[in-house]
Amino acid sequence: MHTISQGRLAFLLLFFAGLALYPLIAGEYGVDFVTKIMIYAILALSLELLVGNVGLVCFGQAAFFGIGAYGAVLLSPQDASASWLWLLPACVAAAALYALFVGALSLRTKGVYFIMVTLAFAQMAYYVVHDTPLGGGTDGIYLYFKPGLDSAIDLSKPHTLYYFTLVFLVWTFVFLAILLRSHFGRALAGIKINEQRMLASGFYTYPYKLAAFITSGGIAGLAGFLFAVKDGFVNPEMMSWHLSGALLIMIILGGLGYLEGALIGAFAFIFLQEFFKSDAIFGSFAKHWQLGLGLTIIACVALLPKGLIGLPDWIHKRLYGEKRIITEKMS
Amino acid sequence: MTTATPDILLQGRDITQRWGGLVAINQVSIALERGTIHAVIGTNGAGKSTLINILSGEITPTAGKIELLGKDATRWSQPRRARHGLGRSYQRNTIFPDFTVFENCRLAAQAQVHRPWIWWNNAQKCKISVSSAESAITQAGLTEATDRPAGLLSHGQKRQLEIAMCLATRPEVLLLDEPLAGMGAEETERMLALLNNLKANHAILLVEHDMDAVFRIADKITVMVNGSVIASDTPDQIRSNADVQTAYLGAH
Amino acid sequence: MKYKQMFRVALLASALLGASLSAYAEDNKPIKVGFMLPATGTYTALGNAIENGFKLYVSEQGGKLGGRTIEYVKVDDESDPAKATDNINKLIKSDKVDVVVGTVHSGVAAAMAKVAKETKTLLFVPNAGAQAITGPMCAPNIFRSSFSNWQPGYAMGEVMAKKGIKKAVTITWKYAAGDESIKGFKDSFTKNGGEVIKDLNLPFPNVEFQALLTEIAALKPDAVYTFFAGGGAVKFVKDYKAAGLMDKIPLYGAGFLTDGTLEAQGGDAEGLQTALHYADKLDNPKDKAFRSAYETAYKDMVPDVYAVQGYDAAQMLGIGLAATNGDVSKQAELAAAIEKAEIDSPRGKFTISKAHNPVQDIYLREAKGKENVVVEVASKALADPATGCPLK
Amino acid sequence: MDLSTFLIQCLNALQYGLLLYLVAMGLTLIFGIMGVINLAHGSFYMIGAYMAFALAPMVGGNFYLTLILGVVLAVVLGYVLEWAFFSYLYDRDHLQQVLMTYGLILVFEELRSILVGDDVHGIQPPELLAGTLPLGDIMTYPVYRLFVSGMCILLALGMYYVFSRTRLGMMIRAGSVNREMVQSLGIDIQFLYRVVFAAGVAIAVLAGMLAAPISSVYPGMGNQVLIICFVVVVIGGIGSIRGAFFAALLIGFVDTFGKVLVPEASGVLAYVLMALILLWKPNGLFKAG
Repeated sequence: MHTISQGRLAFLLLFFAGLALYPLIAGEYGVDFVTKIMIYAILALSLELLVGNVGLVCFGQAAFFGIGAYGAVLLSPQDASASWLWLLPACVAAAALYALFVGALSLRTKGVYFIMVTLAFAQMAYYVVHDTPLGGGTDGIYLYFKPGLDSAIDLSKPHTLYYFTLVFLVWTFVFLAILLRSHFGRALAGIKINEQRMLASGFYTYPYKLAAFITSGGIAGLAGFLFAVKDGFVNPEMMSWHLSGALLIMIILGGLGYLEGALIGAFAFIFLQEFFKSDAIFGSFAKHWQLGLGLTIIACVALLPKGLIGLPDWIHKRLYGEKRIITEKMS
Repeated sequence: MTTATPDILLQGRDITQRWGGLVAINQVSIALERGTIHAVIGTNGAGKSTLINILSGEITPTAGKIELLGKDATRWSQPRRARHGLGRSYQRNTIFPDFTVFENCRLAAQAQVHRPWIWWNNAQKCKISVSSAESAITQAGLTEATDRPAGLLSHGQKRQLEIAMCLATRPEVLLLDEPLAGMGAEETERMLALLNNLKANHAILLVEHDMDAVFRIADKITVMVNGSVIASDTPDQIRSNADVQTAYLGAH
Repeated sequence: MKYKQMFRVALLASALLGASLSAYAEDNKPIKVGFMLPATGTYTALGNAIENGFKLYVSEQGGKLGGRTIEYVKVDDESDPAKATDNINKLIKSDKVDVVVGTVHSGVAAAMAKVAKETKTLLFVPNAGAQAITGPMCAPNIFRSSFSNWQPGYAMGEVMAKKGIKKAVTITWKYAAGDESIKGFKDSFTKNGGEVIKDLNLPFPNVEFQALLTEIAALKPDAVYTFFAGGGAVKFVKDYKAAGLMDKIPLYGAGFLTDGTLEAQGGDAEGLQTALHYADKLDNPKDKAFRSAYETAYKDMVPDVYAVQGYDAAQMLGIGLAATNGDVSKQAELAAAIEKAEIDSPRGKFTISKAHNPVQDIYLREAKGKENVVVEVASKALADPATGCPLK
Repeated sequence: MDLSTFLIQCLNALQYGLLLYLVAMGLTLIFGIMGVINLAHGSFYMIGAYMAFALAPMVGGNFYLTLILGVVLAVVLGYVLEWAFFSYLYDRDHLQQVLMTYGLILVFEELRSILVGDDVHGIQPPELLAGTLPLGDIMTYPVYRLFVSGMCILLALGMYYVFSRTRLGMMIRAGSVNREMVQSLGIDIQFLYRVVFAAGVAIAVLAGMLAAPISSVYPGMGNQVLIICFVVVVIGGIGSIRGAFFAALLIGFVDTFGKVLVPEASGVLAYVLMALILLWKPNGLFKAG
């Protein structure tokens, strides 16, 4: 039960309010850009559920993301716009179904072996779209008609898609926050710390983990759907392990064990990339943007053991020389 | 509760455990009755912890039979046994250090709740698990520490919490693996008093190294050497048993 | 009558005034060119060459095309198609570029083409050979200055059939570029009486070729046609040579097999014949001038086919802008001018098809030392079939 | 497939398997013994390959001197990296190390770009090993590949010896099982880890240098080997030197024959194999030891 301390609540309210107001001041590209980050944030949240709250390090999250995205393209009619009312649940279900299959098998393994089995299943999905004509092969396929619902919610309009994504981001966050304080979430927290103890107390831990895995896969599928709708284009690289890796990096960077960590991580990771890529700031050295990003990440690991979410603590410590506990987990 | 026919809650018959060629447990039989504390003693490596692991369902034995409350539980998984009244504690602390004492117990009690999939209700408002947790905490004498994070408790309190987490699942049989390990004199006294209280309604298996405590509190003592039972009797009889003296107490 | 005449004069005058005013305004504002090229990863060197080539032409024109100054913005496409839409959106919507130039990777270019088509932004593709870009995805505002994967393959098929080769084996990575190149090769090779006895492929970017080389040795074809590029091309040629196949089963390929890789191949590619739209020792003055200019402008860098493609992208843009007096919004006129023009490229003169792919000579080249020396014109003024393009 | 082709394919598989083992060996050490999921392993391999290219001119193009110089530099590099970046991470969540090694990948890749450039380079094998041996009716086999295979076997035997016969090996094995226990025995675990890390880096760099004449040297080459190395280590059983050896050979065979027999699925075969093995034996083929 994460008691929402006042600081955290204030942060979240400001954060989401900021996102809601942002399109009023932003240009067309800004809206696009933040839509993308919000989609990554949803994806990061899905992984945070597994890694941060159940201790299952899934190295194949991109597969569920990709299945959601390919689902959106392949299930859409060729010559007309689909209604997202059925398309979105269909994509989520497709991703969740694959998660059921992957989870049922891979949860038999533990630790690093689990990491690698999830990777293996993700690579299988990757090669299916990469090496077969099913999904257009290596060049990917286009979504010609973006889904909508009459004219009211037409997802081909950037602003509509922005708020649509924002709603789902908030929904995902709130859903997970509620989930984590329920019986189900508490059991997951117990499993993360000591699964043996949970078994001894009478919990059948496997169904809990599997349910978490499916939930996570479904949310990743939701993110995939949104991504396909945003770009109107899907490519096998959406399922590559590089994305799975980048997601892990996001949530670790943000701070494991906190839903906000996933939000902060997704935003920070992409902003840092853009920052170091910026010609305006770094001139011709911007082409070596990975150097700056790499050094920043190393500095984060060295100085912020809790991830960026520990930054306020760290600053406070530097300023006042004492430790302040802001992130008390339990009540 | 004294009855003419002993109320046997957990029974293990001819349990054998082999690891490759090594026999860790050799044809051990044991019966736990309500209202008694049954201690198992033996040197390190005698197979005491393995026995607990087998009885609680963590390990499936190579051979032998286990009955829990009169039902054949040999093939039951650990959670199933736990749900049928078997509670165990561990030699090393298995408490959740970030959680409060209360939450530790509430979480354990939650295992008994029948609809764990309801994801929209706040677990802390669940009446069943809350009341189980509260009574377990009271029984274990941790009322004052209810809201403290478990990681900040003293060692003795942590061991008490370990027992409280067992009690929260409302077990009938308790398998306790060295609950007194590392305790000071005062803490030991508190724990022994607690065990004495629990004995009325539970069948307790106690694996313990502290001989003074065992002989003070146990109703029955089983002595294991190299995986086999060499004697099983009342404390007085064990004390005077020649085999036990040479094999175990003599070396003490 | 008088009124009518006055009206006409007034109309004409105001039109002229308006035009000159707008021309004046256009003159003041530079044209923004957005490079979306790889700055990290395997294709970095190619991205650099394209950018250099483009800038070389512009600076030769005094930094102006169609009378307007050219300004550059850059974004690293990371050769990642999953990020492609965002990257090009950034150029178009945030940096407000007038023209986008990019890229090397086909999947990324496919995503770019879609955005360019939807936003009606001018796009010049300086390398990626995906047929779709000038096929189903073709658009009045999308141009390619390089080639389609099909073209070198088709030319090579003709050459090999003419050499009397009957049975061939193809080998490539299992990805779109490889498939298209093999398709081109088969189209002409089988038409001219050859037979492809087996298509071998391996997952991209796997470079463990030994198993497939053994397979080739067992199949004993008359020749092998291959499509590999970059590090894979280097390793394939070296492995092919080391397996002792080079002398017994001649190897032919699309030109990327030996382009920019000869030094790394260290002599193992000597004598290898490949087909491409550019070659060394082309005896034309334009090429000589280009090469010396490039070497002067970029110290220590050897001009290559990628630089030529970048250079020609700039030429094509220049032709279009000259026709519209620097007005990028007149896309129809701009496209018409480019379609009509004969582009004086270092690779030799070429034209642009209705689908906006070069109609160009494909050369047969032979690797000699560190150069791919031209042998002959393998296919004269070869045009991509542009299947699926409505502009055709 | 006739018999001679089959035998040649077996040789290919064996040779590829050994090469995989060579590359994965350093990872087994660091991953298996220190528990560090070292994403930068591919970068060390890449650094090795570029060293083979960049150091050669400094020692007059002598291949063997380049190898020695490279390994010495790698040991220093590994030692310093452990000191600077990893020594304070062991008490933290394992995933922190993942983040750290990810940062290192980016840094190494850019430093490579800045220092050596982005071109593809070929490395010539030394004169003595440049020849080929005839094989079958029209094929030949490069001597250098056989030399690399030989080096793999030598290194494998060396590792086996160090681990099972020497005091250092015993301390390392003990340290991998129980860090506190080793510390309580008065062994400087900090130093031990530093040695292991340096050795892991040195082996990866050596693998890169040895593989350079075969694979050539190009940007992004490290990322390509990274995942397959993890596959090898995991199939073999984490921390098992012997397991990694057999797993590498297994992957070599699956990859080689997969390409020939089921080309449509060759990309995914290694992963299917890994999934099947882990579902069958959730701790890999060989447990640590």
